[in-house]
Amino acid sequence: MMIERTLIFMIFLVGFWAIIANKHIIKKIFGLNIINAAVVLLFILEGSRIGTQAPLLDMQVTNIVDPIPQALMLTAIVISVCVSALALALSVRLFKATGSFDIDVIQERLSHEQ
Amino acid sequence: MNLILLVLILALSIFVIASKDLLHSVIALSGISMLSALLFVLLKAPDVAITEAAVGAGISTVIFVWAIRHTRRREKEES
Amino acid sequence: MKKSNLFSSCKVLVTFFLIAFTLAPILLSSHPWPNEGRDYLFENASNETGASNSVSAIYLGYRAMDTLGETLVLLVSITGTMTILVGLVKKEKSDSPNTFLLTRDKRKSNQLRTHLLEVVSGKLGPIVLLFGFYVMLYGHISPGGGFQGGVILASGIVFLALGNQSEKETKLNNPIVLARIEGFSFLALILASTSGMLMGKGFFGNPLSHISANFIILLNIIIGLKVGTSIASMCIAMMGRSHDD
Amino acid sequence: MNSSNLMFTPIVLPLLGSALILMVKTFSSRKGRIIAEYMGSAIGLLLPLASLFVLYPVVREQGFLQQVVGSWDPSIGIMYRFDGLSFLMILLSQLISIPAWIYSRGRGPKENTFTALFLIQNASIAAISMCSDLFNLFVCLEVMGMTAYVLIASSKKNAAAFASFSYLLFSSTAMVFFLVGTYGLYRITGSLSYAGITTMIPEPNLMSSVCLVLITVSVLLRVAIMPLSFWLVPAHSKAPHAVSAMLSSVLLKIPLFSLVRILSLVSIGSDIGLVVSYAGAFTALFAVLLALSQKDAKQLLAYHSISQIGYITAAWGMALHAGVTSKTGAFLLSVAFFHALYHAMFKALLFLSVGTTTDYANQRNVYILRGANAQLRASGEKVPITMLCYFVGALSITAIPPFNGFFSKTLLTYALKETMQYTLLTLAGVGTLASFIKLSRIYLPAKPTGQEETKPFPKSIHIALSVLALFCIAGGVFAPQVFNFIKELLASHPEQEQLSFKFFTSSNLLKVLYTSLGGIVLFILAVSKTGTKLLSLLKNLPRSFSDAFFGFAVSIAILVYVLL
Repeated sequence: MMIERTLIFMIFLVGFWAIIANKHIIKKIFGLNIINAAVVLLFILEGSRIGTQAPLLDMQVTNIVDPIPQALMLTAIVISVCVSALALALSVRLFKATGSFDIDVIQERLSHEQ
Repeated sequence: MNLILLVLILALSIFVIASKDLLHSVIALSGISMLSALLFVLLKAPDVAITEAAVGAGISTVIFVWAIRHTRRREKEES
Repeated sequence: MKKSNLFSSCKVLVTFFLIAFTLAPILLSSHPWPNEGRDYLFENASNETGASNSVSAIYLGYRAMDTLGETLVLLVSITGTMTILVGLVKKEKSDSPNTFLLTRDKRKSNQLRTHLLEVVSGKLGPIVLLFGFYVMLYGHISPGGGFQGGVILASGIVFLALGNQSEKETKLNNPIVLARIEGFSFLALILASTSGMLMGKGFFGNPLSHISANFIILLNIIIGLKVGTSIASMCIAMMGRSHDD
Repeated sequence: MNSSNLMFTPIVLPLLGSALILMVKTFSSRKGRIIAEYMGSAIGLLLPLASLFVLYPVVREQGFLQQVVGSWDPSIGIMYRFDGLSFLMILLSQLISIPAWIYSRGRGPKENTFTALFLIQNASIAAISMCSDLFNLFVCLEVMGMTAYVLIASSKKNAAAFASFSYLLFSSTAMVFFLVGTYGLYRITGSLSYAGITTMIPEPNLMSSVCLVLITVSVLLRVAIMPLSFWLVPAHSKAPHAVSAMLSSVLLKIPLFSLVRILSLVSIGSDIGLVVSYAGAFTALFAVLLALSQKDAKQLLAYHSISQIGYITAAWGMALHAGVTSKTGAFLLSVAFFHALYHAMFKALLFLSVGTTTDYANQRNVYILRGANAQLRASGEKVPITMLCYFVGALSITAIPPFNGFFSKTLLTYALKETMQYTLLTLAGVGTLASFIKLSRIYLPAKPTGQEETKPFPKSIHIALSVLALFCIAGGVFAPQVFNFIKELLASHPEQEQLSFKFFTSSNLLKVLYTSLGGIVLFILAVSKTGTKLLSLLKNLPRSFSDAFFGFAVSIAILVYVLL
């Protein structure tokens, strides 16, 4: 059990590393997606520990997993996709304006704009 | 089984941020989504699995590929 | 120059380790998972909401407010993305080889629009649409629901748009028709959420007197149409047809 | 329909308005769209004010209204709670958003989608101010943030796209940490509502404290106190003016006051409050120095937003430290909100008037731009309303007596007397005055250059500016009444004595005099040779993107360290 959590923790850290250390803006968005995926995995993985059956109540179920984290994660997945869609559109616009994906270069080139 | 999938996801996520070709990264990212969807099925979360497969592997890949088509595929300028 | 590089990479490392150490106790915690919520839902979800899929019961029943927020996030995000897209598309030549939707004479020269693609996606489109409606309408008893169904609907519409052999737009991939459906379903969502207030059941309450899954089915349909049309119009705009307002 | 349903109207009505606009947009002629737009905005902006009028006596009598959305069992549903604090937050957002929207008719983005998004933003603000559920707070903050990113990016400038991108990346990363915090708290307590969480944490342990710190810092990021304020300056200075006004007047304060709801219920909230209060006071001083070194007019104002939010957080943190239900705590919280309200008024006024001026003069550099009023006249403004309104705003923010800033700042520094923050805030007041002398120089008369144009000046700009200036002046005249109004709504005991504090005492007036003199001296120092050099050193401090995350990590680490 601990190994699974450690793996998810490592996935999270990989994504976070991409956000803070990589200068490429699309890579930063990848990092954002990865840390989101890690949190979603964590919620679902841990929420499924208390049961053995899917949370569909019409069958002869006795021991369902926790449905609350699942419902929360539906929302979280959608929000993360929306955020990355907007971020990508913005980064395409920035690329067209400056011709670069490097965040420092973009900042440098746009700082001369009035 | 869970462990294998998680190790694969970890390996793919390292590939996503290490790869020099953005298109490869996008495909790896959609692979992460597919593997997570598989994991969600194993973890008795079919609703989340459907959403992750449709949204994570579907729409977000489309948007990423669109963005890369309109910009540049390689990470660095080719000399 | 070199010194400042060293300094900034030190800062990145410090950031990384600080975050790693603060998150470790939470992400690695082995505190027992609570089961109060699960037990409550196991007892009551089916009776109180009428939906036997308890995730749907939470998603559109107990925590419908989150779903409203999620729909709003999607709406705003797509509006913003489309605004930026339209700005970009206007600057570009519309018949660059990167666009999918072309007039008939130009299609031949485009390597991306093969005949195979057109035929397969055109024939697959209706089936995908049907499947989308199935997922949407049976969300309360089986895995799936409005959002997932809506995404599948969107891919069906995109398939139809790709497989569209004739010059004219059909009703289903006309951006204006899609935008109209989207606007209507957003209004319908707001009205449906407030209808409970008029019936004395409170905001997002089930306005029907007897407990049944009807309200969840209704919300599923509205959300499915909303999500499907908005994502489809974004994808069509991305393929090169701008959505002028 | 009973009154507890009425509390949802500030959420529902703006959404209804925006749905109407979005639907009609696809249909009819241009005229129909404009009619729908005005109707939708009337529904979304004016009707919530009307419902606030109806709700006021209810809140005064009952203290609060609460309802689970959908009338479910409170252990599983989403609790919404409408109390004095939410009433005030919604009032603040409505009071500012109406003039900001009117202004946008004149100069700002005029698209239909702008109004629709603006209304959605208002709805999300109302939802944030009421919700008592951790995950719902996450969703509402995302809605608010998303509208803010899109509205910032709606400016034609590419720098605005970059500002929006950095805001997006920074705050979305923070929201993932918020989600991690939610995960931890759900794991410990099995509940997502504030009431459920606080009853289940009897004693703070390591995990719950870290979770609360993650949540607090992620929310404070949107409030932009100092180590977390990297995103604010580009976002506020590059956005369209109406959006800038909304961002700095409303969007900075709503997350701050929504945090009170959860932090006041947990025991570690008081320690967090103390740390944040010190951070706020330092922010107030340091941001003012940065403001003094800027050359871009809107950037200067953006740094002042950070500085003023520092004032507010200083009082806010001390209120949490004392406990908001205690007498001092309630007083401090009312003072914090009092300043937040007045700051919203004068900062919106300043952003709009300076924005108008720099647009018509086509020059944003405060060292170059002179004779701005002549330029405004050349572009068709008959009466110098813009300049007069600017001076009302400038005199308010520098706390000169008849205007509202004097009252809120005096009360705020009085409430924090005998603490270290008092000194810092007084020094910040001196800096504020100096930097506004610097900014006011743009209206110095210069040689008339341009010829008269016949284009009519947009009336909506004048309406918006005059309304806000009127707020500033009326806020000054009726300051004790306004403060008592706030205090009655925020105090948990309805029968409290009226404010006994006297504003126009000789010591307060002398303090204004000293501050003004100090400001003038500081200004003279700042424009002298050595001062200019020092300030340009400050201005050219390296500010790279990764510093933002460094600040984020450090502030989390400091809070965790303090709590252990």
